[in-house]
Amino acid sequence: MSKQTEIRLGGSGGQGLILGGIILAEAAILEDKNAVQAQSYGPEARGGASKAEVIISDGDIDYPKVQKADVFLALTQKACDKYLPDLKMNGLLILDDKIELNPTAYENFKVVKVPIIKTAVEDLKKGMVANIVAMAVIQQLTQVISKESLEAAVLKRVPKGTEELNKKALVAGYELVKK
Amino acid sequence: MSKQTEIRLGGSGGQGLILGGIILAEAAILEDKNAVQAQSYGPEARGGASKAEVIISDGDIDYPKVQKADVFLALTQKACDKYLPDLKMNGLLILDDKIELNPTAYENFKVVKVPIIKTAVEDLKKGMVANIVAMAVIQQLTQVISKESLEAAVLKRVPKGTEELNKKALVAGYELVKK
Amino acid sequence: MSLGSPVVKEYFRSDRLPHIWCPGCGHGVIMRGIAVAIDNLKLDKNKVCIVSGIGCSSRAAGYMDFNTLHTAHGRALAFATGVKLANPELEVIVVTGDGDCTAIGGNHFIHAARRNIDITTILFNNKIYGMTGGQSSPATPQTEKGTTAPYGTVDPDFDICKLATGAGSSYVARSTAYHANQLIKYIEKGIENKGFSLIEAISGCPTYYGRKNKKGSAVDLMNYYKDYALDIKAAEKLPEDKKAGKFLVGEFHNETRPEYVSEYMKLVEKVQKERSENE
Amino acid sequence: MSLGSPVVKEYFRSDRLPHIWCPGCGHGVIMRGIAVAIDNLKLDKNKVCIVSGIGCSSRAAGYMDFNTLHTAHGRALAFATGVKLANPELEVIVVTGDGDCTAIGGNHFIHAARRNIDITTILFNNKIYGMTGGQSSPATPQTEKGTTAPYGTVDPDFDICKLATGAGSSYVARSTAYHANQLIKYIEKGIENKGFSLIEAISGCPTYYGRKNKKGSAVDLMNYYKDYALDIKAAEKLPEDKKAGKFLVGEFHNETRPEYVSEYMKLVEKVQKERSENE
Amino acid sequence: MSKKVVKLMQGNEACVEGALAAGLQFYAGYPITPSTEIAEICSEKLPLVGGKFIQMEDEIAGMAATIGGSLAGLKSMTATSGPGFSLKQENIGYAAMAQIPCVVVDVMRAGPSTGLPTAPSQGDVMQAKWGTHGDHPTITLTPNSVREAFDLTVRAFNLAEKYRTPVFLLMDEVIGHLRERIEIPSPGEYEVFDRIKPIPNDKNYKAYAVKEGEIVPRMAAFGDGFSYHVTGLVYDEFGFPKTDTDVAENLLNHLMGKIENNVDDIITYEETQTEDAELLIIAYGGVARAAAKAVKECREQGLKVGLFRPITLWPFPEKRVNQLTQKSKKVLVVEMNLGQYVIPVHRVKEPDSKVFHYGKVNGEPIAPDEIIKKIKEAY
Amino acid sequence: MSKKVVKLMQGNEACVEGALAAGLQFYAGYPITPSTEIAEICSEKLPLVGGKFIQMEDEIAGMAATIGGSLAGLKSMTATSGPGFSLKQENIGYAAMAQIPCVVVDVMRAGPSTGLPTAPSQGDVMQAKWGTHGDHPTITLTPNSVREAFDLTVRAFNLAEKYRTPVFLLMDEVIGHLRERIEIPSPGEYEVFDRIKPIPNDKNYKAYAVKEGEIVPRMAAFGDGFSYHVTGLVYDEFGFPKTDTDVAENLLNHLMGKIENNVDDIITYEETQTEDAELLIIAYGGVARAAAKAVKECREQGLKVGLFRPITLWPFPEKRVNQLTQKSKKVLVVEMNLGQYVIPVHRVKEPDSKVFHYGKVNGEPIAPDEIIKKIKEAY
Amino acid sequence: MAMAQEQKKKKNLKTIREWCKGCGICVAFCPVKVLKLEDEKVKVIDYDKCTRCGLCELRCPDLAIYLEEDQNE
Amino acid sequence: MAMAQEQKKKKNLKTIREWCKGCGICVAFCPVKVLKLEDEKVKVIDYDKCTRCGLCELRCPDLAIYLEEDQNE
Ligand SMILES: Cc1ncc(C[n+]2csc(CCOP(=O)(O)OP(=O)(O)O)c2C)c(N)n1
Ligand SMILES: Cc1ncc(C[n+]2csc(CCOP(=O)(O)OP(=O)(O)O)c2C)c(N)n1
Ligand code: SF4
Ligand code: SF4
Ligand code: SF4
Ligand code: SF4
Ligand code: SF4
Ligand code: SF4
Ligand SMILES: [Mg+2]
Ligand SMILES: [Mg+2]
Repeated sequence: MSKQTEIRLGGSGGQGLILGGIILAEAAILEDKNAVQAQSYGPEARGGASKAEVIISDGDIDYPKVQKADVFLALTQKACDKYLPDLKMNGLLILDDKIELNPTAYENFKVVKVPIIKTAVEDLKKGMVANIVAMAVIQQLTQVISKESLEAAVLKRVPKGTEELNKKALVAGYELVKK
Repeated sequence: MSKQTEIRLGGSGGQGLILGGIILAEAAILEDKNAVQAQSYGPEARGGASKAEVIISDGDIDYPKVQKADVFLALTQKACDKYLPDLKMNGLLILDDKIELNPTAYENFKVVKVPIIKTAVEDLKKGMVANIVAMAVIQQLTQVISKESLEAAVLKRVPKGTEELNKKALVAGYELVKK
Repeated sequence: MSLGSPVVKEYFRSDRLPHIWCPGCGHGVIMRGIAVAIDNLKLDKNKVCIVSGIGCSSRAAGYMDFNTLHTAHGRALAFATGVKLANPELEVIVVTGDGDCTAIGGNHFIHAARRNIDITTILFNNKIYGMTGGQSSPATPQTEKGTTAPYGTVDPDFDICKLATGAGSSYVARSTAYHANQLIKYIEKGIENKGFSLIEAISGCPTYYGRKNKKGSAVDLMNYYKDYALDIKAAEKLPEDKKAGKFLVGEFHNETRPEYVSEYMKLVEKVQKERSENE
Repeated sequence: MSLGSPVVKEYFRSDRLPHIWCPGCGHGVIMRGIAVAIDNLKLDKNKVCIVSGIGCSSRAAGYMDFNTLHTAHGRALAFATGVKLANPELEVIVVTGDGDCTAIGGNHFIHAARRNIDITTILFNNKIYGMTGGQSSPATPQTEKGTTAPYGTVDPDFDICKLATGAGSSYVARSTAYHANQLIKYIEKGIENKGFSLIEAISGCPTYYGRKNKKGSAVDLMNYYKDYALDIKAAEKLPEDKKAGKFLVGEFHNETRPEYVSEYMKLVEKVQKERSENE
Repeated sequence: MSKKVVKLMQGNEACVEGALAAGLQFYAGYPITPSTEIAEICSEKLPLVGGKFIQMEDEIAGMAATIGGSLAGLKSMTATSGPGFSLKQENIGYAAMAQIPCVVVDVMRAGPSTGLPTAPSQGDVMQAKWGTHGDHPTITLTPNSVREAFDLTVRAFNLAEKYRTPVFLLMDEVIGHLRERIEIPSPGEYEVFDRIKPIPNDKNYKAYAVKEGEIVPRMAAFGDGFSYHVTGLVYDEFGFPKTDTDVAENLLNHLMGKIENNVDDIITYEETQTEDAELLIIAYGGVARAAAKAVKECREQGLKVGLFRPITLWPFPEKRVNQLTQKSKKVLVVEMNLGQYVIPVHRVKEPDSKVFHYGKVNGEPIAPDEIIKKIKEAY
Repeated sequence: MSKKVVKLMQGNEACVEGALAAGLQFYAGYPITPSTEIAEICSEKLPLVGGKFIQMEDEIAGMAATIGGSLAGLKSMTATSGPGFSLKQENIGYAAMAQIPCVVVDVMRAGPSTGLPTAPSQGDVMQAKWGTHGDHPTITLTPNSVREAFDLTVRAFNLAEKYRTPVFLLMDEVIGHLRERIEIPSPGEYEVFDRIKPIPNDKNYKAYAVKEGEIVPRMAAFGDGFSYHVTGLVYDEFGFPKTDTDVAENLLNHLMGKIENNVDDIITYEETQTEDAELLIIAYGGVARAAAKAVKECREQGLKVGLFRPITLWPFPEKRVNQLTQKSKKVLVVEMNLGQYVIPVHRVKEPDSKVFHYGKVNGEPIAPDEIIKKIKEAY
Repeated sequence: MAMAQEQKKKKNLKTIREWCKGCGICVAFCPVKVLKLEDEKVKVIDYDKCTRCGLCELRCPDLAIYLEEDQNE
Repeated sequence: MAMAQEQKKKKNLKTIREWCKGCGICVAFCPVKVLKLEDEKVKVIDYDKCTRCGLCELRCPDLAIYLEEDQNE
């Protein structure tokens, strides 16, 4: 069976995680992989928890929604609480450092806590790019796509004039993992 | 099987034959008979041939449309031509005297020609009451309802102030048959 | 050879005549008026498209020898908007009734007016639903009767010309079947107006409106229009008491403003140009 | 105990708050204004019925603690007409959006106005379809953008107050979320008017309208209304050049004429009386 | 004791009389042939009994105002025909979703589209079940006589009030326009059901919660003193919108269940000589009259033919149809359309029984002779 | 040779790309979640190719203008979701009656009524067949992937033009909003069918007469020089209204026949391991993806399960379903509704095969695990 | 459509019996009263007095009366 | 709702943190500038300078700031 990675991104409405998901998926496509991206719409989009999903695969993707995620990234407590149950046993859990976690979670998942939002807000002075930082973190931790593809995908999607900022965000994300 | 008389009235839009049909049916009901009345609507109502149907019965009336009429009264040539084929063999055919008939029709049907419209227009000075004259003719020829019921039904339906005129029309109709 | 007057021969499907309307129905007068206006303007027959809804009035489309489209009740203007935008070369004329246009079709009416799309609407206003047998319409004057207003209509009628103006129509006029020459002139002006035009043509329905409201014969109705129509220009100079009971005819609104389809075509041109420059 | 100000505690379902609207959305200001107007008029809460369509604005009905009816897109006034006629004791208030009321709901709007039925309509005009993500509406100014007008809107917007007046509305006023006190006064007058009232409340949608058209933040939008609203009374005295770029607020129409439901009730009384006399 | 009123009456008129007998107080609609008489008669009669009639700007508004009238506490009805029935579909779905009792009459004419406006048809039978988007409950009744037009209108109101749902009365034009002798039942002779209201001032009233042992939520009228919320969104027991999956599922189950669990109360039908029928005719409305005559004639000729006449079209009387096809190995469905009601018959019939169909859509009613011919072909 | 374009694309977007590939020149509609992107992208792209986009005042007008655009000679489309689909029904019937080619997209969301506007559903499947009044022809396609959204939109236009009828593209929200890798076919890779026009200046042109050997009347555009009449009434071969019974019958037969006689051309489906399937799953659209995964997993577990995926929903692929049920004695229909497509399955299945149904209407898509569970229950 | 009197005079006044529905509008509004109804159909009673003003044609709802240039001239 | 200055002064200015969405409208239009945003929530920075004019309450879209008579007095 072909290799398939199911990623879920959780956060709040304005955090750009859908764009993040699109970028991941497009990066995969640049590598000639298969990819789908889906999200939940709904009134939640204005506040509340929101999620985006990406599936990256070497082969066909039958069911295009994430059932049990291999990777779950959460930027808010709410999203973490809501979607954590759908993470696979031993799945990769990436959290913004502000998020509190039930101790048992550490046993069930590979937990990585990194200051994603802080990095964006304080280091890069643009809260907006937290999503890009986050994608870089995912890249580093999963290697499901290459840095090159990710950068190309980012540059294709972000507004003109923000290319440098976003590149910096990527680098900052990579650094977070190395640390 | 119960006795059932199926009557079709044919003429043009404005001749009041639907009202005529209603009156016949109501007369029957006054006698505690069963009755239905139906008509064809349609753009024909403004010009062209129009028809009204009445079925009077001692018992239940299953199919409420006339299939083969026992009695067919026609006030216009057009209506006569159009609906004649649906008259039963040996059925009663009542025609306004202006209507031309194919000679074979005389063999197939009991034909009665009477100057219904002329009577209304010339004798009664009201073309409008041709329908009432016609109903009287039907009464006389079929006896399917009594004179009394017919008169009662007529008086129930006609506009206030025209009662005398309509009674005269009835009498004129009866006379036409006696002649 | 087909029957009828020169105008009939040229612009009507005369094999479908006589039409189905009742004796004395004003609709025939208005329908003829449209053909005369088209003739006067020397429009290319093949480029005229007549769109109607459902109603006695809307039957006119079937008798006239153009590209004709008899749509659903109330929807003429919505269909017509599609036709016009898809082929701006067509001269699109909508024939509709007071019910068709202002009852069920009211929304399309105000939006066509808002867009100022180049469609000429001729509204046959007989103040009643003729086709379905005399129910009151939004144009039936208050207190007058219809089969659904047996005690007299409770709700006031639209001032259709005011409504059209309020919605944005750039040409708005009213005349009657009696004043057929004036009506033809307004129709011509409506067609010539590059934008949305509404010509309210007061029509007589002797069968239902007339009978229900004891207005007499077709001739009586015509006489009523003759005697009670008041030109707005004349009205301006008249004292109030002389206007009582009368209704206004004339041109209510006439303004030049950008037309929807040509604005859209400009946009198409612009974005295509920009795009080719960017390539 | 429920949260919030006295007005909120009295007239809102505060357990359903905070509402779902975006930060800075003008709808909240207008919604509060309605409650204040109701409070000022000391209406019986149980006799107030709030009817809305579908849209961000129409969500207001769900937050307010009255008899509330959240209907289908565009249909609020048609439902409300049924409610009002069926129970004339109810004070029926319709909350609706520019899309809800003037796009899909346009026909019910003009007919409610024509009937002069005693319904007060508060139209939250944010000049965009907020709920569905920023498509242009019939109130989006020409050339401004929406997601379905990426090159700028081609068709002109309605002058909604003019449309309401043209259709027959007896009370017509416009104000903005910035001018909330004036708005409250108009709402009160609208409710007091025995007939159809339209209060157009200009609302800011920073999320879509603002963003798409580079109008800045919620505060910027408020400032815009502050700076560019021009009272019609003041406008009368101003030279043209001082009016350029401004939009009018104020009372556009205020007339007393028979109200639909009470006219209908008179008719009921009359025919019942006649009938009993005939028996 | 009041004397029986015997009259010649049109189907459309009997429908109004039935509605008034059931307590109709509110009518909103838009005229369309061949249903218009219903509006016309309502406009005359309702004010006489203190009720309200309003001619709306279109059918959409007619449906909307009907729902509004019902919410304000009055028994409400609207009537239309094909094109108007299509237009009403969105708001019909609203009534189904928000559980608003009301009666919608569709006097069927020949479609599709404008079709033949004055010709009879039974072309809207499937639309009555599937016309609006999304899964939703439906109850549809269809009369075969003027008297039944009266009775079923009463029943339509009763079902609407009992199950808090729109109920369709589908009449074909044959019945709608037929004038027939009718003996109008006196008030004691029919049941009238009124919606169950909450106990006044009930502090625990939840607008959309079903009380133990009851079928539907009790329904307060606007103005009764319960400030509650009504919406077409998925809602919880208070009536407020919710997107939770369990709320959605419960609501849909309730909507469908209140009908499906009560089919025995809702479904009625009539059978003629089905006991020993080798060939079973299924026909409804006006066509069933022709079928009845056909059955009589066939029996006279020695053919064992029976007639099953569904009076409740929807929910489909599947139990009974299945039972009948255990005996009758041939079934002939006769209807004025190209094959609509025959579809569920196919679904529920016994595997070894064979289904025939006779449909007609040329604008003419189906006559007994045509049915006899088909019977003989199939027999 | 042009290089393949590979992209991440949303289903709604692929629908527009497909439409443009098929020659879309005219779009009229009204926004509604979850179909809005289709309008939005059309508003951007159509002017770039010289086409027209117009946002109408409502869905009724959107459908009307779409028909108008088609009559003026342009390939036309409109898109909507449940509530809007309900509103369009009257004019859909018009298009069916007057034989106007056009494509109507319905991106299905959870109903009834406003329901759950952003949640997926397949609740409009029966409405696509029966939503408008009167008997009428229907063609409905449903994609299960973004690529298929492209392909089927092309096909929808081709069928619309070939059979002169409105064609529905029913997408569930899962597909409409899914972003997926798509390899966009280059123009040579798909067929594009344009309506057959009359020979210019053909003096004998009858707007609604079918020429020997052809399927539908040739269609002139308004302005082409043929002054003809179009109506929603029953019409004769010239397009003029007629009430004659034979005209009505012929017209209805033509309307239904042009589809029914060409089912082999119209119907497509896909099968996975049906040859030896003991249990056959029938699923379509997004649900078929979950079913595909379920089939794989079941096969791995040794269960002989196969998948029949109708791509053409209507007309119903009855021949093939019947054949399949000759072998597979168990059929499990899985759909995001309470039992719609299962109804015709019941109708055409072999008598001795047993039909199971799994439906879900809580706003969540159906997942493979749920299907596997049902398979095991039924197996 | 301004036309000299003379030209007008050249025109023939025609009626189409089968189309006329006898509404009487032309009769009522003919300025010189040269029309009447007979058997519910229009009839020209004084052809010469007709001024060819065209008002009957203008207002006939049934297109049943009209002026036409004589084909023979 | 005309009210004497004194009465007004009696009122408390309250905020509901959970409802405030930090739009800044109250901040921008407070005549005496006693409000500010902190962590995207409204904060009263100079309670005493507040004139209890009510404009913040009037224009707060979230009903998150308001004046209320002190329950204790
Ligand atoms: C959707 C729909 N609703 C109602 C009708 C019935 N109907 C046909 S024409 C008409 C009214 C026509 O009135 P108007 O437009 O004033 O035209 P008129 O016949 O008076 O010329 C109505 C209600 C219909 N055909 N379709
Ligand atoms: C019949 C129907 N068509 C379309 C929609 C989608 N829709 C919901 S709200 C809306 C527009 C709302 O705009 P507006 O009324 O201006 O309210 P706002 O959200 O801007 O406050 C639309 C198009 C719908 N729900 N129903
Ligand atoms: S019913 Fe009235 S409008 Fe219709 S044709 Fe007759 S006169 Fe004219
Ligand atoms: S989208 Fe616009 S209108 Fe809707 S809540 Fe947000 S700001 Fe308000
Ligand atoms: S042309 Fe003029 S004068 Fe001659 S008949 Fe006609 S109306 Fe009379
Ligand atoms: S106006 Fe026309 S239809 Fe009427 S009487 Fe004269 S010729 Fe005949
Ligand atoms: S009450 Fe007035 S002064 Fe006090 S904070 Fe609010 S706006 Fe400022
Ligand atoms: S106006 Fe209201 S929501 Fe906005 S910042 Fe002030 S308190 Fe918060
Ligand atoms: Mg009319
Ligand atoms: Mg808006």
